[in-house]
Amino acid sequence: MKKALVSALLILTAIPLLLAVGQLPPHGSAKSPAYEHVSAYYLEYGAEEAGAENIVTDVILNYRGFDTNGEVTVIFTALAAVMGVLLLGRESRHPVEQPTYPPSIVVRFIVRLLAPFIAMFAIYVILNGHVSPGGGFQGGTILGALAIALTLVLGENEARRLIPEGARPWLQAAAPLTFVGIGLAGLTDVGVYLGFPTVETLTWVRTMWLLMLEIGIGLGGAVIISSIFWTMEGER
Amino acid sequence: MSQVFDIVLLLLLITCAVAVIRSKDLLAAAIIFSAYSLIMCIIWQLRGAPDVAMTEAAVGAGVTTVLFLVTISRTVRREK
Amino acid sequence: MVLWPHWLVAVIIIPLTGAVLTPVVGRDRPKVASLWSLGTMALTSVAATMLIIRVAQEGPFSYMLGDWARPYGIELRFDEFSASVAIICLLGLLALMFSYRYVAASIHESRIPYYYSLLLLNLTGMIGFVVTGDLFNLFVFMEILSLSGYALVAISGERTAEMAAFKYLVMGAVSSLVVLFSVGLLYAVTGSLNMADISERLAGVTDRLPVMLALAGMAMAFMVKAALFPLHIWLPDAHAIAPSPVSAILSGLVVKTGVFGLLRAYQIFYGAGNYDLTGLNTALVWLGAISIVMGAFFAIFQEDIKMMLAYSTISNIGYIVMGLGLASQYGMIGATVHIFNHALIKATLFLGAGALIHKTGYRTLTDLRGVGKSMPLTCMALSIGAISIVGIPPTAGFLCKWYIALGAFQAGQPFFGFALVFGALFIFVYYIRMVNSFYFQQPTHPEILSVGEAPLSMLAPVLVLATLCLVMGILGRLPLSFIEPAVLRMLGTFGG
Amino acid sequence: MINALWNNLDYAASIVLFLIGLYAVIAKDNLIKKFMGLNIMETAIFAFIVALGVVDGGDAPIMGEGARAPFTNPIPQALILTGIVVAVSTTALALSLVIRIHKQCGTIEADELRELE
Repeated sequence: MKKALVSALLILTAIPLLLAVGQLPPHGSAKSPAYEHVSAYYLEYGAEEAGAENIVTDVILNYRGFDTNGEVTVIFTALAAVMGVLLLGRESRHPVEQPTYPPSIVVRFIVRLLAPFIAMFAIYVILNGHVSPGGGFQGGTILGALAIALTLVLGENEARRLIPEGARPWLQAAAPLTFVGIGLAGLTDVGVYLGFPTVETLTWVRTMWLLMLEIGIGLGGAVIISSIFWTMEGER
Repeated sequence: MSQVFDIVLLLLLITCAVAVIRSKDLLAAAIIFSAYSLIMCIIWQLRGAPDVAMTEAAVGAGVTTVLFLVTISRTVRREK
Repeated sequence: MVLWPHWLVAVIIIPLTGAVLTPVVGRDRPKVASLWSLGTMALTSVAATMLIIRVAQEGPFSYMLGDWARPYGIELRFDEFSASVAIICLLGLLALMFSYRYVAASIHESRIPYYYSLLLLNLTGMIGFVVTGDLFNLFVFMEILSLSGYALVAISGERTAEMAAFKYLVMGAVSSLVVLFSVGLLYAVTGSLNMADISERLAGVTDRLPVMLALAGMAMAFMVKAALFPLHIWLPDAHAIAPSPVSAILSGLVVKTGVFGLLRAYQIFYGAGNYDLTGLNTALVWLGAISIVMGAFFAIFQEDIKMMLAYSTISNIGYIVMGLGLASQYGMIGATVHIFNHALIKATLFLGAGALIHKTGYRTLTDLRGVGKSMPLTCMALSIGAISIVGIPPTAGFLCKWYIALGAFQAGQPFFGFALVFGALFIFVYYIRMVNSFYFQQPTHPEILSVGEAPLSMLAPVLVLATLCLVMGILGRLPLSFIEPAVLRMLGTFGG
Repeated sequence: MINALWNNLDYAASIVLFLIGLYAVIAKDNLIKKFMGLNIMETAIFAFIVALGVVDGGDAPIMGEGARAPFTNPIPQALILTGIVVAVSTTALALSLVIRIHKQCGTIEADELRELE
């Protein structure tokens, strides 16, 4: 009975989807409205007008910077949500049997060996977001993943020391705060929230702001991801 | 030629998705999900979207899988 | 007046900054966190007031972020519908004030800064949702408000709360995804994400199927968010089990964002001019009518006072959606004003119920018998709320329901006018039951007669809201005439 | 229609993935499995939107030396970057709830949880 209902529902969803997709502008066409309207403008003027050679970076940090402002707030919301749901809940009624294996020597050695290189790569990704693929969030996630790997090897207490307790709430809020900061700088300098200077002589300011945004997103992302991991992992 | 490669990748993607759903072992499902994300990431790289591919590799295959693994280690490993 | 043009962005940025700083400021100091969030919200209210003064003076206006011209950057757009920021700020302030004592008693101390942070984020999300003029930005703010909403339901740490939150989360996440899909479809056929621009360009689209699918997807997803009848199953648990100030916000405001999303979709498609929306309108009117009756019907059988209020929300969302679907001038006006008024009334009821639960520790109507003698002010406020929600003349609920009924006649569908009256009768029955058990029945628990009145930080918000219910009943024409030009502009050649 | 789908393989594949995910969300009882299904649905939608921006023979939209037109459409990519972040945020919250539910009820099967209520 349930199976029949589910398959009926799936078929009912599939038919309109397939029909509608059949009427979309053909895949890969350079003549579709999606390609000829706003994005044509971005591709044409983005590199000089918005300050980064990577047009995707232009779009997420400059043209549609407010979306990213919202996006970093979403990650912060996730952190606050995980903290709100997990922090110091009541004692477990059904404790999980936790066999604790110390990680093998191979894992420990490899992680220790690779850690500096991973960190370097992450920083490279963050700082080169405006000229190559990647950017703040990607690099931040790699840093966060490094923190997670180090937690497995060093143990949680050692790894937590990477991010000082006192600075942690500030760092967790780093990404939205950087956005608000740059936004207000734009407000005073250009007269609009998140405005970037477009004057020829001020291009270095623009690049610097873009870089600061990338660093802020990267740092905030890394700290938030590792904090979420630690909070979830600390639940036994 | 590239058309064939595309089709192979897309079929692999669908196979992975089905395997995630069918596997009774949640740990295996999480690992297959990671593979699924990586295939998706290759497809996006081929489609000229390296930024998205990179994010998917870091977030989809990396962080999401880690979160699944933590959850599985804190709850149960087998689906009933 | 340097700030004059910038209030529109300030109204989002202030609560956002306040929210991310709450854990910094309020770590280990729950009282400071509470005061900080109150201060943030007060500042936001100032910005909101400025915006409303401006929209009343000069009509709708925009703010182009980053100084990019219309389709290229993100546009914030403030029109008469966006004046909902007023009610968001008001309820936000009162709920934060109410939380001061309530939260200390019911939430673990280490979670309290995050509680305030999430509540502020939720309000930020809603403010952003109503002022943005960009479809994808709408999605981003929707995610902020939904994500914080799920967490707020679960924050008390009760087992049932967490299960309710998970159910809410799964349905909410699927519906958000459908919204994203619809945004993608609209982008594919128009190449733009700006609502006004999409609206213009939609008129020239020849292949209509993807557009209709996008409309259907958005309608469906927003119906989930608004908890319209067959898609309401997440609502009763989530709203009943959440902490009371959160229930007030969720029931008064968050479900309305679904309705608001529908309103925005309507604006886009009415603006395009050559789309036939009869199918959607019919569906909305019928679903609205069914929601009114079914919500009220289920509410009659609820013992738990907050559960009853939650079902009553479904019923009232039915009124609003029916008014929208009627697509006549009166119906539309009534529906938009009912968004405001229902938020006021439902917040009164939920905060009042929260005060009762906080003081007595009981939550079913049987257990609460006789509480009217020991907490007279709270119970009076609750009674005023009950009268308003039924729609008895001098109160806030009357005029908008009257307008929706008029709208049904104006649209030539008097049947729905009768459905509305019928629903009001049901609602009358269960609120009478509530009032009856407060005042006229022998207490089940004698000790209930000796509990005192709620503390001031709880009583004040409840009384303010109850007063507003009465005042809005008398000044009811004010919001009606305020919203009228926007509705007329939107309906254009359609309807009245 | 078959022809249209053959030319739009990406769209077709993402719809299939969407349905697979939807099936898991509706039919599976295990909460972690449900959420894996939801993640598959999410990536399916992302794949669909990225496919909207593909241009035949298009390069990544990165200007600078050696860059040659046509470039793929940057907007869908930017949207999906945000989308992926939103997806992982939702996942983190959902999985925290799953951990809590398991702690309190000892099971994460929806049918057993329903009996507990």
